[in-house]
Amino acid sequence: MKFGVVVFPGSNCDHDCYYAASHAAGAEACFLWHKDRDLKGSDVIILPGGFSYGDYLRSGAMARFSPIMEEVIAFANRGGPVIGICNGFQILTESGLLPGALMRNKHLKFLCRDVFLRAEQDAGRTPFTRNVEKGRVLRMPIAHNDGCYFAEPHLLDRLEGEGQVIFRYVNAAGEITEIGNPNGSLHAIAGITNEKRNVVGLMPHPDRCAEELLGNHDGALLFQGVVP
Amino acid sequence: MTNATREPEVTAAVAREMGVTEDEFRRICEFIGRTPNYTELGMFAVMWSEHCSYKSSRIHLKTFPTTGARVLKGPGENAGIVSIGDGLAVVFKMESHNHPSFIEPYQGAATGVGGIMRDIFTMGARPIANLNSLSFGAPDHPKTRYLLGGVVAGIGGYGNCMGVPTVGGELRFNPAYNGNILVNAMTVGLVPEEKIFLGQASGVGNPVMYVGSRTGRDGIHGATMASGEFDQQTEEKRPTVQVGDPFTEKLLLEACLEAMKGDHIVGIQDMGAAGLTCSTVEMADRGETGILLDLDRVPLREEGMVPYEMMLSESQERMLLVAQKGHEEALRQIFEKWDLQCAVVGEVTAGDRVVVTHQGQVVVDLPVNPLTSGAPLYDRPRAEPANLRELHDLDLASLDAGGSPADTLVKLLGSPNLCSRRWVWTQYDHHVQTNTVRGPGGDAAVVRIKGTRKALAVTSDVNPRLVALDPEEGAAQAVAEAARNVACVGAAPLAITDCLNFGNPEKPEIMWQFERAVAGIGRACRALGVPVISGNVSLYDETEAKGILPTPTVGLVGLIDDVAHVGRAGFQDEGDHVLLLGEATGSLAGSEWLHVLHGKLGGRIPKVDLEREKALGELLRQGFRDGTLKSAHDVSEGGLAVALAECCLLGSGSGASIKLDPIDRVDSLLFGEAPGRVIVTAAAGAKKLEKAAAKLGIPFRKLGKVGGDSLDWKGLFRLSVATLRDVHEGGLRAITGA
Amino acid sequence: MKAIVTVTLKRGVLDPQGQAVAGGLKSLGFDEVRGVRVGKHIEVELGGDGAQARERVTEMCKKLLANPVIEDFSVRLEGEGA
Amino acid sequence: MKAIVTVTLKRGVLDPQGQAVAGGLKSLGFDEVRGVRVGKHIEVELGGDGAQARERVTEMCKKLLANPVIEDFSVRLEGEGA
Ligand SMILES: Nc1ncnc2c1ncn2[C@@H]1O[C@H](COP(=O)(O)OP(=O)(O)O)[C@@H](O)[C@H]1O
Ligand SMILES: [Mg+2]
Repeated sequence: MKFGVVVFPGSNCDHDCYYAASHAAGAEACFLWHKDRDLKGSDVIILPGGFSYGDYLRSGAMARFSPIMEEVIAFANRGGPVIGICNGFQILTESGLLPGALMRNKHLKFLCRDVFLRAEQDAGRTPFTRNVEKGRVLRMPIAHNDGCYFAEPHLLDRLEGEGQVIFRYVNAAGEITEIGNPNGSLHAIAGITNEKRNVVGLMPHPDRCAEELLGNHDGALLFQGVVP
Repeated sequence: MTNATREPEVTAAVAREMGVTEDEFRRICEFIGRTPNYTELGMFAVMWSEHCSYKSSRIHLKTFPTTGARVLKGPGENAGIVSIGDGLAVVFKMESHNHPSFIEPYQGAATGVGGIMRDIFTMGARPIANLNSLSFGAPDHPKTRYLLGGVVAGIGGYGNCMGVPTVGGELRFNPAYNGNILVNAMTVGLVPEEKIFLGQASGVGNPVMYVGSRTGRDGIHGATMASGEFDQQTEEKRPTVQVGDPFTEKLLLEACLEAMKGDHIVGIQDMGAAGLTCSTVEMADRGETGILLDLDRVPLREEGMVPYEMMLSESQERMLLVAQKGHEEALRQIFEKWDLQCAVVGEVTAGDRVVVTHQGQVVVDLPVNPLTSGAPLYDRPRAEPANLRELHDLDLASLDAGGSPADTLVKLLGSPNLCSRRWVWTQYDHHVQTNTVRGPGGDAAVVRIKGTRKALAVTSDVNPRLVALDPEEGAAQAVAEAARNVACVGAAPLAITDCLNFGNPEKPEIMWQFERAVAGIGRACRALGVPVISGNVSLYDETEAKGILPTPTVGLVGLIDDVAHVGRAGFQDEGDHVLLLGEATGSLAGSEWLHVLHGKLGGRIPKVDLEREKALGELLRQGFRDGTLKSAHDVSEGGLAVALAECCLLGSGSGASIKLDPIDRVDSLLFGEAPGRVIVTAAAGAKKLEKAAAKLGIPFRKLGKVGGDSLDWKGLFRLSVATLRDVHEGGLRAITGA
Repeated sequence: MKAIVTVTLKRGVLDPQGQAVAGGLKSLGFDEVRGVRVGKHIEVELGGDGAQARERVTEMCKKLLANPVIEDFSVRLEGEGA
Repeated sequence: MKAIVTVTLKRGVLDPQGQAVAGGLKSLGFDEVRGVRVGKHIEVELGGDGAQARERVTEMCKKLLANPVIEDFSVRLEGEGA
């Protein structure tokens, strides 16, 4: 089992994802350079967080044109598991692998803090959520400027109808509240999947909470889930 | 010598415009045996500016203790380095970006952070933590909200994009900073000992290479601006502010670290203040070589730039390096891989001259030494400020309590200097790199070192009010507090860096403060066995003759041998004993109580017992190592009552019941301040701790027990933890509007 | 030649930045402000002979400069009216 | 009535965003791109009778919308040419 972590110019959670994949999931991991076209036999692709291309113009807008992304898109279309975390989620929406868009946080500030997420689908709905049963509340850190999920109403209806909303922002008790939603995302959406359910994007960072030493290992569930 | 571009003729008046005094101008002419041309004069002006030459401060800085068993590099390099074992070393330094941040808060602060990080990775170290110490004017001053918002966003904007966690710092408000805010940024990096790089040229014939961003007309004369007192003309100097590009710096970081893996690089130095001039001259100086520079090969962003502009440009995100001859192509490939500029712009020469050519003609030909060690050295006159006696004589006894203890605690806990800084640090990514074991909010932050059991504790500290009342003592206490803060998470202090922010050194009172503060830092460092390995001086922090409070910021890095023994600040479990190490009663002199309730600064501050501080540190570390201690929190501004409230807020949510009767006035017990005090909690280990404290001569007192949902000080006040939280969290709202 | 691209948020997409600016202006005493929308102004300097410049820049917008999920764009070549 | 404010970086001030966009466009095959500058396009909806609108909006720019240290601005009232 091998994780491929894509390195875009400006990625800064590439090492964190590599570390989480190898330590929390005990899997092999490798870096995939954005100018290359070789997925090096990876079984799972991670698009890590950071500021690809400085987040200039729009977060994730330029990264999607990297040569490696053509391969990632083909891999995803073949049904390969892909997860985009934070900036990686933004890249997934910009590249059309996931629907919608991520816009400026409602308070217009970069926000770094813990949030609570509620799993919205049955365990195993996606390869990454095999260990997360529906209704379970996870704690995870966020750190982003542009995490406000937006989609047109008809698209939102479809996402909800098809069970593509994976995680929602909630409070500690698992309820959807204004304060629990840190960035103003529509329907408090924190993470979604595609129709085929092999591609997952989420704004919070499972890579930053995959170890007891850091006070939280809820994030390890996602890395471990994808390893059979 | 000929000059291709027509430059203004050089006279003493032109020199004065560049900030070079008549006397200095004469010395320059003597040194080089002729009148310098305009570009050469510009180079002298920046190299001899206060910012680059330390001409007013150098003789005092020499008194710092700078050596120690662990010190690999002390002051004199881009940053200092200490060994932490396992073949690893820590690199750190603090730097000011005060004036630029006042003019353009976002970009000023951002480029300050960018600059200090370059100082760290130019030595081969990956930056692993950032801190920032910020001082703003009065909370209700019309510019404060704008400046605070811009500075915090700028620090976050740069550090977040770089992927370096900002884990700590300070924030204070005082009307003394109305016209001169302070933005001091510190970066800590990690480097394998055998991979340390120095800013040094060597090997005649080796190519000099330029990497990073192109050169534009940014911040020309920025370094001299940072050394000049503010006046009405500041507005006109505005274009000297640079725009930062953290994205390019992130690429530069990765490219440099990759290039450093091989044996391509002989020496490397960032281009910060005074850009190409400073990096060229300093590298030649350290390597005792000459350098030949061809400006036609410098990557430019704008057309028509003249040598003066190229030599003085402060465009960001650039580095100058000396490569091993024959490795140019290998380096070019690495920098191109990261989409960065890379050009051979000169070579190392025998001799001691910096020679610069442009369009085939020599435009600069200067001996290195006069530019560096030839800079003037001033022993400026010093005099104790006339009003100091008056400040000391403030009659504290006559001041009333100003309300019930509960009211006063609420007032203090929600006051601008003591309330929660969450609004600030939630704008900083403090988790990236997944090493942050203790983030912002406590006494010191802790980052673990992957691949080892070790962790580093980092903090920055100074209480400028104490320094104003007694510069020597106040500065010594800044060091003591920093050491105490890292001890509260179980770390032993390794070394400090400092950023000395003062007013106009040409005023004897300011120079007196400066010299006394340096002496105080030196004394404390010697007593605690903590060397000074790097630092920065920012003078002329003054607007229209109004100076700031003397602010010698101390940045300290401590080591924890086993990350399993990291301490925490907040109350943990019901029933734990709440204990005080150190004296029970503090002083109201220079206290937050005096500032908030009476708007005053005065009194005689209590002295720090450095021997006892050292013992206290040992006691705390031992307590965390053997599991006796469950928490430790420094008692600083706001005194015992505020510290206890913080213990409630930083922990599991438990309150505490406290019983301790005042000996004299209640305010001194609750809100008085003094060094050497820590609130700790322990369960069964309390007995053992008492014995250990007695052996070390540290006062030990039982205050009460953890428990309940309020902080209940018998007979004095009782406030629910929820109330304390509301007050503490809401304090900045009035300033930030959020 | 130069092309000016204006990228604006689609009608119906919330613009918190515009709201914040409007609030800021009002608090400065500009009571006549009814609303603010913030978009991007992108100047693209083009080499070549400029033939098909409009189509090329429109192409740039579709591919990169604007995100059709949330944004509209317009292209103006320098020298043309607004 | 509506006023359109364009805020651009001063000539000579580094525009990292513009640089990155230019790089992006070139790598997409738009070889004719010589350079890109990115600024802000701000639409201000104004109530009242619109007298002195130009002066008022200019005032807004000076006070809030533009940062004179690094930015220039221009104001256009809707209906006017560019
Ligand atoms: N207050 C100080 N204490 C100790 N060392 C200092 C102090 N100020 C400056 N230094 C040292 O002097 C050298 C030059 O500092 P500086 O000019 O600020 O560096 P840079 O060229 O990176 O801006 C550095 O090694 C710095 O650590
Ligand atoms: Mg330096």
